[in-house]
Amino acid sequence: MKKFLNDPVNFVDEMLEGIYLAHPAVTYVDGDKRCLVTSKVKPGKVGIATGGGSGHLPLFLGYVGDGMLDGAAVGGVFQSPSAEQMYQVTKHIDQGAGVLYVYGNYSGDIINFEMAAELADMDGVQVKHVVGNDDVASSVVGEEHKRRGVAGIFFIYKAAGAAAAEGLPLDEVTRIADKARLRTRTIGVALSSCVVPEIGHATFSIGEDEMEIGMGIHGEPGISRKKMGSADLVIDEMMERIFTEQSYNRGDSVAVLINGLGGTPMEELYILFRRVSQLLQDRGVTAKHVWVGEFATAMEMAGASVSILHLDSELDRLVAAPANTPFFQHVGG
Amino acid sequence: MKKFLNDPVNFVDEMLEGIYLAHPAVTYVDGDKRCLVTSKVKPGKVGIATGGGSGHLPLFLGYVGDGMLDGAAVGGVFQSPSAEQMYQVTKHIDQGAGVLYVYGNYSGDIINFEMAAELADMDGVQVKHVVGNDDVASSVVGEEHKRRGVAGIFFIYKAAGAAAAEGLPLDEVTRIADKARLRTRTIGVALSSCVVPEIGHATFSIGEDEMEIGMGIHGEPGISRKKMGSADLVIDEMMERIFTEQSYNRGDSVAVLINGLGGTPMEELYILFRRVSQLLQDRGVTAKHVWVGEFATAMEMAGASVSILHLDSELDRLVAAPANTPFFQHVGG
Amino acid sequence: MSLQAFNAVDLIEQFKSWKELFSEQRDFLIALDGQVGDSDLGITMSKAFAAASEALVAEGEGAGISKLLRTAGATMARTAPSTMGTLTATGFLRASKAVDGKNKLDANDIALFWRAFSDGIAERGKAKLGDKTILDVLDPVAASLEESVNAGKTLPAAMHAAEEAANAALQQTKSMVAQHGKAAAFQQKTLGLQDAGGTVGHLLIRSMADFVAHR
Amino acid sequence: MSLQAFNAVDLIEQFKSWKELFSEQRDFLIALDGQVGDSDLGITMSKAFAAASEALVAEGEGAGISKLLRTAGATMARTAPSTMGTLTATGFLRASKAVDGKNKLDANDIALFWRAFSDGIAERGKAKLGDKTILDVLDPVAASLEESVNAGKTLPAAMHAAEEAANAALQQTKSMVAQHGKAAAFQQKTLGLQDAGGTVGHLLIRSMADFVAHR
Ligand SMILES: Nc1ncnc2c1ncn2[C@@H]1O[C@H](COP(=O)(O)OP(=O)(O)O)[C@@H](O)[C@H]1O
Ligand SMILES: Nc1ncnc2c1ncn2[C@@H]1O[C@H](COP(=O)(O)OP(=O)(O)O)[C@@H](O)[C@H]1O
Ligand SMILES: [Mg+2]
Ligand SMILES: [Mg+2]
Ligand SMILES: [Mg+2]
Ligand SMILES: [Mg+2]
Repeated sequence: MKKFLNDPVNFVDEMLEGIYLAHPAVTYVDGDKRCLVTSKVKPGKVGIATGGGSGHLPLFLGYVGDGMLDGAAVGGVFQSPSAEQMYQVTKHIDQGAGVLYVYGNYSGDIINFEMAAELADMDGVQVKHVVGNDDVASSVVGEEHKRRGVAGIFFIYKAAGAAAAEGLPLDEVTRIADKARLRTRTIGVALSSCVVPEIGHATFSIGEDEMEIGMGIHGEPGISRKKMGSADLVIDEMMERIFTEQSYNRGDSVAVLINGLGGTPMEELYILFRRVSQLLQDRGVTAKHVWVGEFATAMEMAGASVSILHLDSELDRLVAAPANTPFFQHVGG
Repeated sequence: MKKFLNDPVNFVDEMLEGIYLAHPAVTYVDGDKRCLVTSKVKPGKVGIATGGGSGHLPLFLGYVGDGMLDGAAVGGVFQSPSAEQMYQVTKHIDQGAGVLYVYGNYSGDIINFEMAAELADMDGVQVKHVVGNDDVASSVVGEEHKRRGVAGIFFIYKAAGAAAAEGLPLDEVTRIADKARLRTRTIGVALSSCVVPEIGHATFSIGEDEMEIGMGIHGEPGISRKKMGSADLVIDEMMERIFTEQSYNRGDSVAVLINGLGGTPMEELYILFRRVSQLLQDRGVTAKHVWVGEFATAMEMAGASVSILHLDSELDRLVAAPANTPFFQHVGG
Repeated sequence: MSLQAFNAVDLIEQFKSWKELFSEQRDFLIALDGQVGDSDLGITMSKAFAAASEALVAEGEGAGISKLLRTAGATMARTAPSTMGTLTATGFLRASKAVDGKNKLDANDIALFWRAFSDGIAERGKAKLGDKTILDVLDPVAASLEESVNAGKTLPAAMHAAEEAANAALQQTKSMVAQHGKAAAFQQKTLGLQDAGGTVGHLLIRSMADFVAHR
Repeated sequence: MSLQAFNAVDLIEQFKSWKELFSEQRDFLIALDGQVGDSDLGITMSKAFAAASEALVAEGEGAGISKLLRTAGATMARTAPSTMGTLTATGFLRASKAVDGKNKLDANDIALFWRAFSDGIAERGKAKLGDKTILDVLDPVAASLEESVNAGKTLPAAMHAAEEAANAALQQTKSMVAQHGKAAAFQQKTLGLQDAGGTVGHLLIRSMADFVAHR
């Protein structure tokens, strides 16, 4: 294991210390660094909370800020935060307008967010859940409820965050988040493993010339492991999966997120986007908003994912709205 | 070699195609994709151009945009662009107020930028040069002119870019760029090699438990290769080098850039920043502006660098000014 | 020597045994969960029981059995909020309620304990029997204990039978396909492998059977 | 058979030889530059000469020697703008000026050619003799050619002597410490290694000596 760290046991907490030192726009509550909240709660606004395991920066906490989220409960590497931590975040960000939980479809997170919602309910805080399940590789059509949540949650944050910033009520913010969820599809490909600091060796092994299409961001298995192909062929195979899921018509617009899993250089991400853009153009679909970079990683894993959000005019407006968080800035438009 | 690419020969051009498709805010001139310029030249403003080898995204082209640069000549991987390309960029961005070249201290780049300046001079375009040489590991004190330029060039771009955006004339923009250069120090550490696509294998080899302090962003040798130490010890050793170079007094302010070389997860960068912050606090120095992420990479190289800009009130104002480029957004303040 | 009923001191000692057990089994559980999951199980279980055991020692026997179990559950929920961590925590919280007011746990109480534990996990995790989870071990354990109580067995005898039931049930999980957690992604590949959470269930019971047999 | 003077056709053929040479030596130069540099030299030189040779073939002998050399330099500057690429380009541009108006290059003209080439590199790169660069090979080459001309040698004889001078000079670079380019970072480690750019210089001359000897 070759990592910049001190005692692996302190990996998450020292990372959080670094984040609080670097970004005064976020702070924590209940004396617990893992209960991260915005430093300036907006009175009257619907609160949006997220949470999940560490090791995925900018996920999850990186999107707490103007125009996106209000709080995030931070777990150990690839582990859920506790119900108590989620509850503390919820209590702090609730401004009487209720709180929306947006998180990924993983049993640890679900169990804990449901426990947290029960606790919040006893305090009279209204809580709604939207559970990201964008990974098309993780279950077949018709079994979407079994799919994992991956990088596409970014679009849910962006749309819901902008809706909340516009002052919409909880039901509306939830409706929009759910619409963004239903219209988002992601597929990933991994080239190498990551190393969980407390484990100290690679989570899985993969041949020097192999790739795995559909692999999850904790190393969960994908659809096919095979010899590394050219960038264009890899994207063709990945996009095929996405195109069979939703009907994109000529003239439709989408938002595209090309996400590096951590170890893949940006140069390569743009080579991937080039092909995605060609395929969309072939279908007469416009990539109206494009982000290329690291949005949901698996530490040093090499690989990438493509997320497509099928826009309508409402989502178009919300996705384009300005945002300013420690890990994501967007000058509106 | 495990990379997302098609024919390695097309690596740079396909990357550029992806960039133009993703970011309409930049375009190119002279029918040459490698002559990248902003899509909206600002009349009357001093132009700022940069350039250098590919493989370092966001360097160099990623900082072309509002509040920073106006153009960038793009070379092959780790290779200088041509004088002709630099000249074409220069001609396009010159608005009669002259052009400042900001680039790194590498012989290929110097030779070509000097040739470009001669060509521009024949057209009556006034050109100034500021050559980044922030890497303290690459030569001793007193021989600073031999030092390589690395991630610290970001601060020169930021300060000079803001100065030009304020409407200052070429001499002033050059003075500020040069001041930022003189007050910036960087030191890096590498944990693994990168692979140049056309070469296809690692540039250098390094043991599974080794690190090299001071290694350059093309794999140039550093000061010491040794067993990987804890994150805190690595930073202590690196910062020691920086602290002996400039006298930082209690009450001084600095800007800090923690830069990942490409393969290192963000989590680890924050663990590094945590220690940098502690050491600055110990000396009574305030980290007034902090950026943590990837700013100057060496493709998939694992490693990081720390850049410190010693602020004065002028640089403080300019570094904090807003910027909006394809790879870097900063909401002012 | 053997134990006919747990008092608060015994319970604290039992948690010490569990702590040691999961510290020994840490790497084994990492590897097991790594086959069709994310390798975290060894880490979360060793953390969960270390923290719970230390919390119980700190709280002391005076708190009484129910309170100690509640502390164990609450501590685990805080320190190891993974799927198994939270489910195990829920199990102890429900067991705490089930034995409220008692200062000794005999065979009958231990049957109530594991029934509440198992049902709590079922309710929180929404898994069905046959879904290849810890439930497929703990539900047969609770049934075996109830049967032993009806047959008038002593605690050591009941736990011995429960361990055998747990082991048999664990073997059964090999023929199931995972429906929950990170293993669910592996589908058919989980066939032939024993469930990682079920293994934790079996280890818990085996340790308790050993404990009552040798105390 | 041997060549007493280059005409435009010969020059185009010489560039074909250089193109082949650097395509053969590509991996060797990558490895050499990789020892104390960034491994790009083999790539840039093979690209530079491939492009230049093709440009000359496209332009054709009718353009004349000076124009062909100018095209070679301009093409290289465009296709391989690394340190060595640009310096080599500068060399050919200066050589083009030095032989302007000539339609044959005899020993005397070839001496002017390499003197201009060498001085152009010195001016553009600002390296001094002894700095461990291509200059440490090309300056002795130019001197050797000038001496041969004074001694009345034929072109093949002069190039033979120049090749020997280049080889000796290249060996000399082993005792120098690099002051320029990426190799400069390696300082003392460059001792004992022949300079990569100097190697390119020697290869250029050796190929030309072979060419005139066998044409
Ligand atoms: N919904 C559920 N109900 C009961 N047990 C479950 C459920 N989901 C997973 N499990 C159990 O948890 C075990 C894995 O635990 P753990 O490694 O903590 O989960 P994760 O898959 O989230 O990493 C599985 O082997 C299974 O026995
Ligand atoms: N300023 C200079 N003047 C003359 N030759 C130089 C100079 N700098 C470098 N060289 C030559 O260039 C060679 C390396 O070429 P190349 O690999 O293109 O450069 P880089 O170091 O930029 O990768 C060196 O071996 C040396 O002979
Ligand atoms: Mg990375
Ligand atoms: Mg990266
Ligand atoms: Mg697991
Ligand atoms: Mg080189």
